Amino acid sequence: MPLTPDDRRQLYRFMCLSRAVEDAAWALAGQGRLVGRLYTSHGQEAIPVGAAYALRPDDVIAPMYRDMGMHLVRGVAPVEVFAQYMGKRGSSNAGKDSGLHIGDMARGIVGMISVLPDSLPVAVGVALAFKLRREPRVALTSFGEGAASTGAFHEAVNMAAVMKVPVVLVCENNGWALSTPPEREFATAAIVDRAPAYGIPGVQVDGNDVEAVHAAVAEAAARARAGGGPTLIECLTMRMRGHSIIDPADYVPRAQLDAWAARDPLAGQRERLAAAGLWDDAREAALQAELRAEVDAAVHAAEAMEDPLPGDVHTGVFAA
Amino acid sequence: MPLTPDDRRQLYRFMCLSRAVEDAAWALAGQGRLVGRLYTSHGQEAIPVGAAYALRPDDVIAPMYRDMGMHLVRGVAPVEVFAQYMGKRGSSNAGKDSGLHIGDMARGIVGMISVLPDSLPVAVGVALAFKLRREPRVALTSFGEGAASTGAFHEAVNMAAVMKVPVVLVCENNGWALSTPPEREFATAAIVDRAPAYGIPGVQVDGNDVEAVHAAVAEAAARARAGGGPTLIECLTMRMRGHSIIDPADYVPRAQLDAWAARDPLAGQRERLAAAGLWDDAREAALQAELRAEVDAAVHAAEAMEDPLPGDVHTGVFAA
Amino acid sequence: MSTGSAMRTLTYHEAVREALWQAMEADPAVFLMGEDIAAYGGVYKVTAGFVDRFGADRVIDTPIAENAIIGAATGAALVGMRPIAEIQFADFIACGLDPLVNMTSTIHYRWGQPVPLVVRAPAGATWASAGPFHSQSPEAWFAQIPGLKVVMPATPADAKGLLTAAIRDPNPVIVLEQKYLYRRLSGPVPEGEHVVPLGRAAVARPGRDATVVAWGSMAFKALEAARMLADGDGIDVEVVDLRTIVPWDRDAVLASVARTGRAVVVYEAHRTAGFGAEVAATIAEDGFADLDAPVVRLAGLDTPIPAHPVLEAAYLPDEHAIADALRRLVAY
Amino acid sequence: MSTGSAMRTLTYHEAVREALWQAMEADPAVFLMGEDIAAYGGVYKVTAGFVDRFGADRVIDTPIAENAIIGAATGAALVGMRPIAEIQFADFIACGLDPLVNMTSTIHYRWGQPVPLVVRAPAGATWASAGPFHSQSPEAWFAQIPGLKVVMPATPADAKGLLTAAIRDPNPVIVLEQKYLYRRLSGPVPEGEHVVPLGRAAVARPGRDATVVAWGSMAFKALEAARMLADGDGIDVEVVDLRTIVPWDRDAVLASVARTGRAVVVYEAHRTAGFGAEVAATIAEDGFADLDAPVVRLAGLDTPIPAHPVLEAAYLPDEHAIADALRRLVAY
Ligand SMILES: Cc1ncc(C[n+]2csc(CCOP(=O)(O)OP(=O)(O)O)c2C)c(N)n1
Ligand SMILES: Cc1ncc(C[n+]2csc(CCOP(=O)(O)OP(=O)(O)O)c2C)c(N)n1
Ligand SMILES: [Mg+2]
Ligand SMILES: [Mg+2]
Repeated sequence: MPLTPDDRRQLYRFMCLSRAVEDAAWALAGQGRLVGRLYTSHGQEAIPVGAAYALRPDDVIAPMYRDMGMHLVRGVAPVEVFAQYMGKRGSSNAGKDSGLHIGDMARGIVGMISVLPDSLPVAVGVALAFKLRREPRVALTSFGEGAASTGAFHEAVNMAAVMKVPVVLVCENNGWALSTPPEREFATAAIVDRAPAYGIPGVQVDGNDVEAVHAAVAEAAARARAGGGPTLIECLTMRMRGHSIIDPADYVPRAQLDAWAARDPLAGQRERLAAAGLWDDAREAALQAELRAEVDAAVHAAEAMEDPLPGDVHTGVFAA
Repeated sequence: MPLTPDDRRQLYRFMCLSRAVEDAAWALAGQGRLVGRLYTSHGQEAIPVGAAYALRPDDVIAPMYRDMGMHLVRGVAPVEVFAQYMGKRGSSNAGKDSGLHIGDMARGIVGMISVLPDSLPVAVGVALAFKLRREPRVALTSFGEGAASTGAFHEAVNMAAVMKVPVVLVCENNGWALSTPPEREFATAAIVDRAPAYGIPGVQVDGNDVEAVHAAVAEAAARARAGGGPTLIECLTMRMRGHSIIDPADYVPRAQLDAWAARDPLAGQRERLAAAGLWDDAREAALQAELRAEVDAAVHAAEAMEDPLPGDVHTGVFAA
Repeated sequence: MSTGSAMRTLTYHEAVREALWQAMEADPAVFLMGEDIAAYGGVYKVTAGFVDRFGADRVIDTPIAENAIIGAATGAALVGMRPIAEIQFADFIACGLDPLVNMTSTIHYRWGQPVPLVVRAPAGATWASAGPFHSQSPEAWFAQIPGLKVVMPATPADAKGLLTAAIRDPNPVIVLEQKYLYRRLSGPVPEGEHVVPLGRAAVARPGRDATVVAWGSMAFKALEAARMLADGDGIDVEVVDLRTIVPWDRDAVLASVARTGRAVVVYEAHRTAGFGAEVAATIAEDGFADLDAPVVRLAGLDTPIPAHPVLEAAYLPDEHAIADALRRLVAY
Repeated sequence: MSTGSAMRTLTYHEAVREALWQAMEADPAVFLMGEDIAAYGGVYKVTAGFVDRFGADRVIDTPIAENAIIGAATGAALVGMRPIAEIQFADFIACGLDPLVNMTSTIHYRWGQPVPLVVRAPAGATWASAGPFHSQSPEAWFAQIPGLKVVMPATPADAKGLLTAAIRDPNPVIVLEQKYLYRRLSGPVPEGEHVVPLGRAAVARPGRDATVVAWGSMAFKALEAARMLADGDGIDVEVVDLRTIVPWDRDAVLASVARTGRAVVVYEAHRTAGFGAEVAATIAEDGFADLDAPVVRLAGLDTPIPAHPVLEAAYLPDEHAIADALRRLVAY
């Protein structure tokens, strides 16, 4: 199914919404109004948006901590994001955990943890369940190129390959693992070079091209759904902010940032839409105004929510 | 340095010694005279012997539990092996551990543990030390094809590749991981297919050809010594006994055993030596008589050794 | 808690098999995954024959990958399955500890999703030279991590009943099967459905003079010691078999100590920071007024678990050591 | 134990840096490995500037691979190096637990080879929303494993002196640095060589009415509580800072309890099966005759460590909770 004009505008809209939410979050974090540390997808928005948009509603995602766009595409509202970031009582984690660790199986979202890349084996297990039950559903998980150095990555990808489970493995290679560049994480040119080692298809895409990401994931998901097993997709991108809000990222060369700034995924999609006659300044102005309003309202609504009560600490360790 | 006629006979002799020691151990285990479980290298002798013979005395080995031949080549005497197998007070593990978990840094032997493949990262660290100190030494470690499914394998091989440390990685692909065949451990044709995924050279050799194993390890060790980093060597072989002495291995197809029985590494080397005029029946008879005597004497000497005393349990938890 | 409860004598091993078999028959969401569990039937043959009955989709041989086994089982549990993961030896749980203690155990607390997962592992020393890497009893690690339940059955009936309860529990439950008892211990086991609720200790033997709190293989040894003392010394010992380590039955333990005034806590894991420290500390704090003597601990040594039988015997508490400790305690 | 011991006031963080720096200067076998420790200087900037002085061969950035970090550091230690491995947060030790508890800890017992390895990790909660995966105190896990030493310094002087001792020790030593104290706590630290022997507790404050046994951040909080009680309640509390968890100083603790007759054990790890259970159980067993009241434990809750400040505060014992426990105990 090729993307309709509407789809293509939706992809752009979700990236803009992601950027707007994260810009606001960045400002709030700077003012000390969030709980815990903030990690954002600035510059990488095309990956979570393009990937999640290629899935069906009953597919399951097991995202990484930068994947704002995946949550938005799955229907997580900005107010939910801010409530979560503020640790509000009514948020997904109810203040017990923080960051983008939102979990909600009703919307097919596996809530991540900080340990890298622990959602990956979990996604393989979700996919295994789909396979055992012969359901035409897929699981998609994402992780950084640095996380691919871990044993958990290897065990999970290998198991997925051996069991041929319907999982899509999205590596967001953003040039840095905190302060560590790829050449100190692996001795090959790319993460996708590992696909043959597991006997699975691998594809490398421009991670700043949302339609390319979408196409790659759609193809991988279709293959998985048809019983073709896992695919490793490496999306090349660049982390345009520090690792987290407290990281000034002095170690990143200016030239690298400049080169990638010229390839902003939002601008790229906007220009492509405009060239196709699907976008213009009026639509842009309207969208930005709409997003500003939506985000402002969401921030206010979240801030008005109740904080956790001390006694909440005791609840929920076990399911009853 | 090509192998001299003497070297080639030595390789044969070590394989025969390994077989003789393990045949004796098998019989002793069957009579309940050993401590713990017995795992042997029956059918795989060419790998540990060929690999260890390619090293220098100040290189370090971190072998796996079937590598009788490595120990013998490093100078571990049969009496030491039997004493260890019997858990004697004067053995390497003094009865505190069992099996081929002999450790002795004076002879460059890292004592393994049961958890797979925990000697691998340790060998990488040994090699790292050599690199940091600019010593022309290498570390060699071995592991089964099943153990290559573990996260420890991935982390260690990847780290070795990134740091370009002088380590030789020997995979003994013997067709089975306990009862699990390779196709349920990995979805590629071979373990060596993983070498490109780490950006290191990989080579597959006939693991039943001791001279081929020797050549591959010698080349890898030379490369490592020269700063060329790790090499992954996959040795194709077959486990000709059960996983351990208590495993009847009903799950192994008869035809697979028969095919490999025709390719016994000892017979192969003997025929090759004979064809080159380096071996004859008289030498063979003398060797077998000598080995029988050596092994018999070793068993008796080991059995005469003192058992551990109950109070020994308390000693040695910490170095003073 | 038992229906159709005709009793037969089964070994501990048969009881575990029966719990698994009945759960597989009853609930298509239940499946098994682990190393060498299908054709081979597991290293202790607990699942021998299962793949023939239930097929390779429900009895899944995995690669050697403890982290992925636990992680993947967790994922399957999130979408409605009831996975039972076998770790070949409890010692190797260390290789998959991270997903268990960081991911699996925290999911319900963090976002309210139940994780109905069972991890089975043969645990404990064998009095047969299994050595440092096939003998461990890691229950204290899991007890230190909120969100994981832990059971250590000590009888065939409990092996069946606690495993059944574990499979039905909406939380991750670690079942440390006592490999020492697999084929050594037989006892009556109800034929039909049999559920032993998690979190309840059993008074395995009532007594007046002192309480032994034990679990797993040591509950078995404690009963032997109690019989020795009853026969030879006229000392009447109460044996409380904890059965569940998390959540553990504080009330039952404190009630017993209130009756006897004396307590010995016995466990085969390393003494320092073993779960027995928790039991002893709790008795000392909440049962202080009841105590006529110090709470004594008897445990494995603070050494790796040695292989040679002479050393293994020196490492492990046995019925004689337990009896001696009780004699001293009663004389205090 | 200190030479050239001109005293300066340093933060805990500066004291750790100084110990590392001096060890690197003194012994070419010492090197550092870990994630983001070179150019970045580590997430807590403990090793900032080290790579410029000592070079990339001695300050090694690794891939994200905790298992290989610990395994490789062990290998380097076997051939004469003195590696210091940094785990970015103590929580992530779970990913490298297997080599530590199975390989590294057992080598000397099994074949007599010393393993002079230090594993440093920032540990503990922060009272600043670090959440479930950046707040843990895993000391009880390691205490349950024979062959590993564990230290948890609570003062700048001990941060330097215990780390120096750890680096010189021929055994694997895990140093759980208290990230709560890194920049919050200053104190006098000897300028030159400064070694605090492993295994000796410190009486951080002498007192007559009750003993608090604590370590790490809780030793700091206990001192605050003791000051509050001295000023406001006229209660004279002795604070014993354990400093080393393995081997721990039983004698010092028992001697203090013999003087005061009352003990509170305070730790921030989860209460159940935390190391405080070991301390409390030991006092209850070996100090029974000295006790005028039950041994009380005060600890983190049996829940994951929550992120929101309201919840984190509810999770953690603080000086007020410690003071309350002491008031109750003294009134017992
Ligand atoms: C097992 C583990 N080790 C270390 C960390 C600390 N850590 C958090 S993010 C990060 C870098 C991750 O880099 P990458 O996977 O490339 O993702 P990116 O942040 O670049 O998106 C590190 C080392 C962790 N969370 N988990
Ligand atoms: C981490 C871990 N998991 C499981 C085991 C149990 N186990 C011991 S040997 C073995 C099979 C190993 O197969 P392979 O690596 O191919 O070596 P082989 O025995 O064939 O030489 C297994 C599963 C173990 N020792 N360590
Ligand atoms: Mg990255
Ligand atoms: Mg094999």
